[in-house]
Amino acid sequence: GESVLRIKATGDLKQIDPLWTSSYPVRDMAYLVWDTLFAMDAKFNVQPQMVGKYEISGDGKTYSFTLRDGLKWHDGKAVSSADCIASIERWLKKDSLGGVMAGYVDHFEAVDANTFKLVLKEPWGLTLAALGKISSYVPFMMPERLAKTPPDKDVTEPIGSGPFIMKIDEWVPGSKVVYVKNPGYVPRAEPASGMAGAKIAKVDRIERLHMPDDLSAINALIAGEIDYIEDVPADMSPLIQAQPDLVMKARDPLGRSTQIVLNHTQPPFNNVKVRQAVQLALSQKEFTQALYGSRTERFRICPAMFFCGGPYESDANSERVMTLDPAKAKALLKEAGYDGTPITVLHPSDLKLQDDQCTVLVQALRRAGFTVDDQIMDLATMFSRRTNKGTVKEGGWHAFVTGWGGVDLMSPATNVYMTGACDKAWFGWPCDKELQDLRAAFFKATDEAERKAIATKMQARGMEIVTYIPMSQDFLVQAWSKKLSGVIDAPVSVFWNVSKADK
Amino acid sequence: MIGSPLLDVANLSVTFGSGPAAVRAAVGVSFTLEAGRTLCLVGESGSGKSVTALAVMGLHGKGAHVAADRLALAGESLTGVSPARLAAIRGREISMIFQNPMSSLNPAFTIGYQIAEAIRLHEAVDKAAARRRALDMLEHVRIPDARRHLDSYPHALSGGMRQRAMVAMALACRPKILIADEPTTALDVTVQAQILDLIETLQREFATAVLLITHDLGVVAEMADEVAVMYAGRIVEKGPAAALFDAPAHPYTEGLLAAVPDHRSARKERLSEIPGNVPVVNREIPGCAFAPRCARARPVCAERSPRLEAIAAGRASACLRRAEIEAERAGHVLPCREDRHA
Amino acid sequence: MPEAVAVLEVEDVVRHYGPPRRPVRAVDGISLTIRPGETVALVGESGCGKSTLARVILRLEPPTHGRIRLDGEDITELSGAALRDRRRLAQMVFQDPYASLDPRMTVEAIVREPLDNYRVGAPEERRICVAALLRRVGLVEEFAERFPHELSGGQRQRVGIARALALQPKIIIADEPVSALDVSIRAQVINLLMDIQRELGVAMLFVSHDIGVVAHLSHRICVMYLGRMMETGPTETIIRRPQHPYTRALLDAIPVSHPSLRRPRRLLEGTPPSPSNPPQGCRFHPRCGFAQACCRSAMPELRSLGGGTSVACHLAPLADASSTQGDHVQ
Amino acid sequence: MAPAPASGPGLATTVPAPRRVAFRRPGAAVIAGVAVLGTLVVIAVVAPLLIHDYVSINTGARLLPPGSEHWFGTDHLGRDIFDRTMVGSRNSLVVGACVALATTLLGVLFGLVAGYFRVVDSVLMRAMDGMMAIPGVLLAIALVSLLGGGLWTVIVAITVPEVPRTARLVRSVVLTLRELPFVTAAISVGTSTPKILLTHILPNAVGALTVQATYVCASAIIAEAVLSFLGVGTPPDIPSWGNVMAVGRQYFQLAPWIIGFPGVLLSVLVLAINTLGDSLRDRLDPHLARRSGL
Amino acid sequence: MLKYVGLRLVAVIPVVAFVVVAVFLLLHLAPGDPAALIAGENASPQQVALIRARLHLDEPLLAQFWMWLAHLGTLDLGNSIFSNQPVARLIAQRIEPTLMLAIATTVLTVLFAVPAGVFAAWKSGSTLDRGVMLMSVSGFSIPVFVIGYALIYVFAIQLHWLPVQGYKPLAGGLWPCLRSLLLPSIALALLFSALVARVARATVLEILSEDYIRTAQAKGARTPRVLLLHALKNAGVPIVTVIGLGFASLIGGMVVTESVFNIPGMGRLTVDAIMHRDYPVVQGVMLTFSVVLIVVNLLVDLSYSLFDPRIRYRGK
Ligand SMILES: Nc1ncnc2c1ncn2[C@@H]1O[C@H](COP(=O)(O)OP(=O)(O)OP(=O)(O)O)[C@@H](O)[C@H]1O
Ligand SMILES: Nc1ncnc2c1ncn2[C@@H]1O[C@H](COP(=O)(O)OP(=O)(O)OP(=O)(O)O)[C@@H](O)[C@H]1O
Ligand SMILES: [Mg+2]
Ligand SMILES: [Mg+2]
Repeated sequence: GESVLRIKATGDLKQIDPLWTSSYPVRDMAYLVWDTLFAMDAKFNVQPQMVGKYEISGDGKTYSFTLRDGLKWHDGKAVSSADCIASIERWLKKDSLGGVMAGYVDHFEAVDANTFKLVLKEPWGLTLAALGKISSYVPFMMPERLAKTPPDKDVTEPIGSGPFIMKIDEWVPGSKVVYVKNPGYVPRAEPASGMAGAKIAKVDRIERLHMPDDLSAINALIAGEIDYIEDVPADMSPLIQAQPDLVMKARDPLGRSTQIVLNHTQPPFNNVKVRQAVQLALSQKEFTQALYGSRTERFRICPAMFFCGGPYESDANSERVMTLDPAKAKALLKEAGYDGTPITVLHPSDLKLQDDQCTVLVQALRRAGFTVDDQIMDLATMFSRRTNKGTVKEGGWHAFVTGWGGVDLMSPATNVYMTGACDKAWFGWPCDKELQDLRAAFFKATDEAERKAIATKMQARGMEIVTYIPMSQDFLVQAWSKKLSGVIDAPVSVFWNVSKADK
Repeated sequence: MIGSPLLDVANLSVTFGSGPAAVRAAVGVSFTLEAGRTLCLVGESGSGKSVTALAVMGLHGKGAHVAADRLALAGESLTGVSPARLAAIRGREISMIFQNPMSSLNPAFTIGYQIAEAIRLHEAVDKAAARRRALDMLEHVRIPDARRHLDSYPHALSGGMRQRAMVAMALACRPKILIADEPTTALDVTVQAQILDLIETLQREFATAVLLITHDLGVVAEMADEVAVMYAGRIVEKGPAAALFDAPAHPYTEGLLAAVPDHRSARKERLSEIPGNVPVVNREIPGCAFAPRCARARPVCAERSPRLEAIAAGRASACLRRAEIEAERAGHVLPCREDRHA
Repeated sequence: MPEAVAVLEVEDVVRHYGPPRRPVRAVDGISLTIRPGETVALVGESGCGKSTLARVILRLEPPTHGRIRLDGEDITELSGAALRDRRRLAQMVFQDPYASLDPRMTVEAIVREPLDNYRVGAPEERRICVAALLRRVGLVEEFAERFPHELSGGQRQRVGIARALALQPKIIIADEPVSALDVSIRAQVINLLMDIQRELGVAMLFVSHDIGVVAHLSHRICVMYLGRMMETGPTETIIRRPQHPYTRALLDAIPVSHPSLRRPRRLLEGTPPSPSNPPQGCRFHPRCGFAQACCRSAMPELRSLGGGTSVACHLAPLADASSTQGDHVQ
Repeated sequence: MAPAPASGPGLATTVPAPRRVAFRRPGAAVIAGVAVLGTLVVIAVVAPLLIHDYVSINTGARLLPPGSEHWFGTDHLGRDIFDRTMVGSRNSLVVGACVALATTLLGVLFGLVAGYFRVVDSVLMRAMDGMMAIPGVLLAIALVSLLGGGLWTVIVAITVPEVPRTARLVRSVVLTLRELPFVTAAISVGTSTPKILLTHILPNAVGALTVQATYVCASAIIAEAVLSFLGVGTPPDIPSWGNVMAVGRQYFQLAPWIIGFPGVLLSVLVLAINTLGDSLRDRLDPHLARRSGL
Repeated sequence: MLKYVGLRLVAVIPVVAFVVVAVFLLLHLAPGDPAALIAGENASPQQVALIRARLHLDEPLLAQFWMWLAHLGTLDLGNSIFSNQPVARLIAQRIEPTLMLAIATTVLTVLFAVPAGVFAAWKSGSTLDRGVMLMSVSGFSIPVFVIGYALIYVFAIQLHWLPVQGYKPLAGGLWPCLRSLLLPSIALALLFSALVARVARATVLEILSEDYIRTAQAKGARTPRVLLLHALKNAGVPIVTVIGLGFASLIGGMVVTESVFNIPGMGRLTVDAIMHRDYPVVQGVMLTFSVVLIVVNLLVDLSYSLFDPRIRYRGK
């Protein structure tokens, strides 16, 4: 009969346009529907995906791509150069790395239906890495008419060329999304690795269920009503471990991490000493223990701003972050002349993880002598509050907690925090010329060793001015039924290559 | 019209609750009722009339403790019969209508249904036949446009009509006894006359015995063959109606008769009143319960309980000083008697 | 009767309920005068509009039409403070002695309330005043601290009377004050009302459906049927020589007072029609044994027959002996 | 609804003898109810004085089962459940009492005004209908979003949807009462309208209101738990039975003590409040309370 | 009767208008910005601003309200600002589970609570009476999520009798659908029964002291007939009233139950929409809820005439 894979993913699929939101569920699901020109394999090397062969001209300015044969959109039309050019152009407008790349791009040129050229103004070593970027916003290929959607509108038709087809008429937002196998998909010959290699749909149908209650989801997995859970809360792993026919594993070797973000424009955090006092006030150990107890397999203490396990890992200037010293923090505060101004912490209470993290944060800050205004709110309020640059009276803020995946943070190219762009920077708005210069140099650099050196300098500077405070890294642990096989390790939860046994 | 006692009640008592808070609502009530006759039970509110009637019907709930030396319907004892037998007797052998026709009919069912139900509970007849009989009964009780009113709900009927429907329901199975608990108190005088007339007519027609409960001495004068006067749970005087009205043998009866304003006299004099209040019967009263209000009371009345004693043919009274009063009163003529002889 | 200015004059009062298109004609054109010291009785079957008239007189609800003069002053249009000020002249005694006393107030508070409202005397004096009022209605002082549920029906009605007397009204409107009482208690309350009336010279409108009671204490009787006045006159005359067939029927329906007086019943068939759909012509004609063609078409007006009697019947005066029982004329 | 029975002579209401309401000894249920409520109130008052540290996270002592160290065990942040439950009893009781009080006050205000002044009635009651047409929990969630998290926010959010029901109840009681002869009697002896409302109508509505208030109190405590479950309840540094249980929901199978202890206390409290409410109804005003439904 | 229904429906207009305006204001005054949520946790401020402009969220409140009203005028509830799906479609997808759950709960409640109430009233004061009442009050005093977890643990995890979660649409057969609803509706019915059983008991208790009950006994009807025919029919009005009133609080319970049992119903849709400030959805859903509640109330009112013939409906 028909094989159906039922998965419980984290978060709900609220919309479908992967260039309209940075949300991970949308990114993950988009991978089933849309394909990319390039992709990274398990070792983070860029591999061609839709592209069959490509050439780079000697001056490094002209890239010529030829699409593989047999690529078709879900509506039956063939994938063409024009489609891909339009898709890349849209991405250049939406993504921040795309924005950097746009500065180098001179023009595109469709050679024929299957071949097109990208001509740069000057050589840029990150071109293929950018096109093979695997986290939001991913440069997915869409049919030209969808890719021509203006950047201020979202795509509402899930027509791609990927291994699965989304059944939009069966979509129940907030509850269920259905994908069926794309019978016309032509996979690559190489075995699947990371986001690269053969994307073979081995089940007929995927039902992605949104289950707001974790305990119910785990019980449903135990009862065999679903096959896969994307995120098993650490404390609930004993329930899974007790089941012989369930597997529990972290698919993403990098994992994700937690960051404490401080608002550089807001007194007292406009004083670098006060920000450094926060570094001293917090303890990664405390954060991880609060969330994971003694389950050491779930987390990793890490001093790196560009992620432990990534190519630019470093421990430069991380002593303050790695030591817990409330007394020293207090001294620093005194030195900085902290006057007890209440620190407004945006504390969302409707997501357990962030709720707990904020609870720990608030307690740690108080211990170090900060006065804290612990503001309970829902996520929607927190997301909009953090965009507010005004004073606290005007609805502004001092600190919040957030998390990013390793794939996004591991490179200065995609790590949003490591800029000093003032108003143009990410929330927190750090303003630092030195960091800006280092970043520009990173993009200019042509060889990997040079990039690495610059990245280390960036971390040292970042730690100094406290662009953000890295808390521990942790691993998203998935659980699935032993009926499933072929689940691949990847930073993104994808379900090609997965098959389901009948019994 | 002499028959064997159809209903024989001896030494009936009903108590609510127990211990010091117990309410002795009826104490040592005895009476008999013969076929075709009308016995009126008179007394002021709370004197235990309804309690007595409900005890006869076996309708008291678990809160009530009913005891009787004898409680027999046509020779069959009603004490300790099975609930099934009791249900079979109710409505068939002995029926009851209640004071308030507004609340005694179930507002959720049609008149026709309720009458037919009474029939079908006791006789194996089909729906249509029961309905025909119900219609018959409605015509019998002179409800105008009976066919239409068969399907009327109680609320659409006037008080008098409802009471007629109640009578029709009570008499649907031609019971031997009809107990009517203040059937006209809630009605206007004109309608009261209609209902009393109806009961009398049907009684004659069906040879039913009627136990009529009332507090209105006028109704007694209109209807009764026999009268039993109750006070504080006890029968204080009993006898044929005419004799009792002529010469009340108990001061309470006497007082009641005198307290009724009489329109025919049209004299703006003070009425003769019985001082004080009707008592609650929640404790054993030493002596005569009426003594505190009795103008003729002597100290002895507060000490000894009077017993109901026969005084003449069919008459009985429970007054310790009856003989003395009789003597005192020689020559003294009661207003109502004077009236009649005027 | 002293010929003073009337305490109460009711002139062609109409009170309708519900939609103007098809109203419930609860009171439909009643005129009435009560002089000081006089007791006027209002009798009629249930639903004929007696209580409605009483409420309208006290301006507890506005009349649809007509005038009401209290102690010479027109109160029809009054409202607010002015109305409250006049209202003290007319006080009411209610039918249900249970429902008409606030269960959460002591007897003292109940009787004192009108005194407080009109600031009669100094606050300390009111206490003495209440005690005096209670004594007047035959309640000993200890009752002052009791709550209504601790009183018997007769005692409650006495409290109601004391409250009505508190403001020394010129007229007391008693709406069936004794019909909820036991026979023995009824006599007590009737006596009390009569005593008070005699002593204080207060006028009284006594509403009742019991013509027996009414005959006992009233000077004049008004007979109502379906919102209309059928007959009015001195009590003596009405009782002995009723002119309206309805008055006769009411008298006929009174039970006899002795078994030996039983007689064939003369029943008034049927019940009063609905006041929302009164019959054409004489309101009483569908139930009237004497009804003629004219009774069905024309509504009879109230006509004076002399001797203070007025009747609303086309056929009055009726031939005497032919239709009435010996009882009525002794 | 039902046509009032015509009042004739000698209706069943005539019970002539003094009907002194005998002092009934309180039943076992009432004694138990008072005892439970009293104990919990004492705990609510005393616990915050004795227990100061109920927010401290102790990451080394996560999810410990009940034992001598932690009588009720600990939660996932190592906080002591006993401390949080004891201190939480104050906040839960505060929520219950404040909501009941506020609801009653507002309900009485709106209900009296609507019941006695026809002009305001229709406008006020349409607004109340409108509020009742929005499911209470949803309205509460929206209100918490509007006002931000906190104990008082939660109280307001639970109160607002409850007000219309109490207002309707008061209004219906007023409509019934104002037709009663004793109100007519008060008018006829010259009592002013505000005085009638305050001295005659309100005291007689107390029975029905008490029952309603106990009901509201009990359901407010539960509503707070439900809001916490949905993530919009009281913040973690203001422990309440609701948010302790909400934290414990994930651990229902692994650490049942988190949900268990406050859950049992909550049930016992609600039970006690309900018992008291019922017996108060029987005592204060059997007639009106029953007529008004809940 | 038709005229009555018509007039009642006309009378609904101001109520619905109140709801519409109140919900709109409540939501739009609440802090929190759907654009920030759409953009996602890791979006940049610029991306958020872009989306905000696209959704007209930077326009004045009144303009936004008129826009929505204009749509409503053409019977269009608008599209979700997240999924871009028509709100009407989202509601249509969700209404069946909620309705089925409500019906199943109501049926269970009536089957359990009404007999329990009648029985308790009949045996009032007895141990059985107290037992029934204690049970029903307990049902009310335990939060519905605790009951839900307990039911799942016992009946689904330990005994494997029923599914843990999920909803099987009616289209797939009545039995699978009922099976999937059994546990959630029991959880809710426990809550609801407390209310209904208490009212049923109180009403029947009062009715049992009515004169017409004595009349029924006096004409020879046995206890079951008296209780189930004469008493219960008269108890209909208050019982149906409380069921109607309870419906509103049932919806509150449903929000939680739908989460615990993962039922894709209206309650979750609403909570999600409120939490995400999906304005068109919240407004559409609240509109639907208020219409449903108003219709339920109307049905309740109309059903009165089934139980009590004194109540007949004329336009008044
Ligand atoms: N179920 C009961 N529980 C306790 N006391 C009761 C009960 N029923 C009646 N009583 C008491 O018994 C006494 C007699 O009541 P009963 O109803 O027989 O009076 P009645 O003569 O019929 O009066 P009425 O004219 O008011 O109908 C009263 O004092 C009453 O309070
Ligand atoms: N508020 C009202 N709305 C509509 N109809 C009313 C209202 N009050 C009274 N009626 C009707 O007006 C008529 C007269 O009522 P009223 O109470 O005055 O009669 P009554 O003579 O006092 O009767 P009873 O002897 O029963 O007290 C009745 O048909 C009654 O139904
Ligand atoms: Mg009786
Ligand atoms: Mg009246």
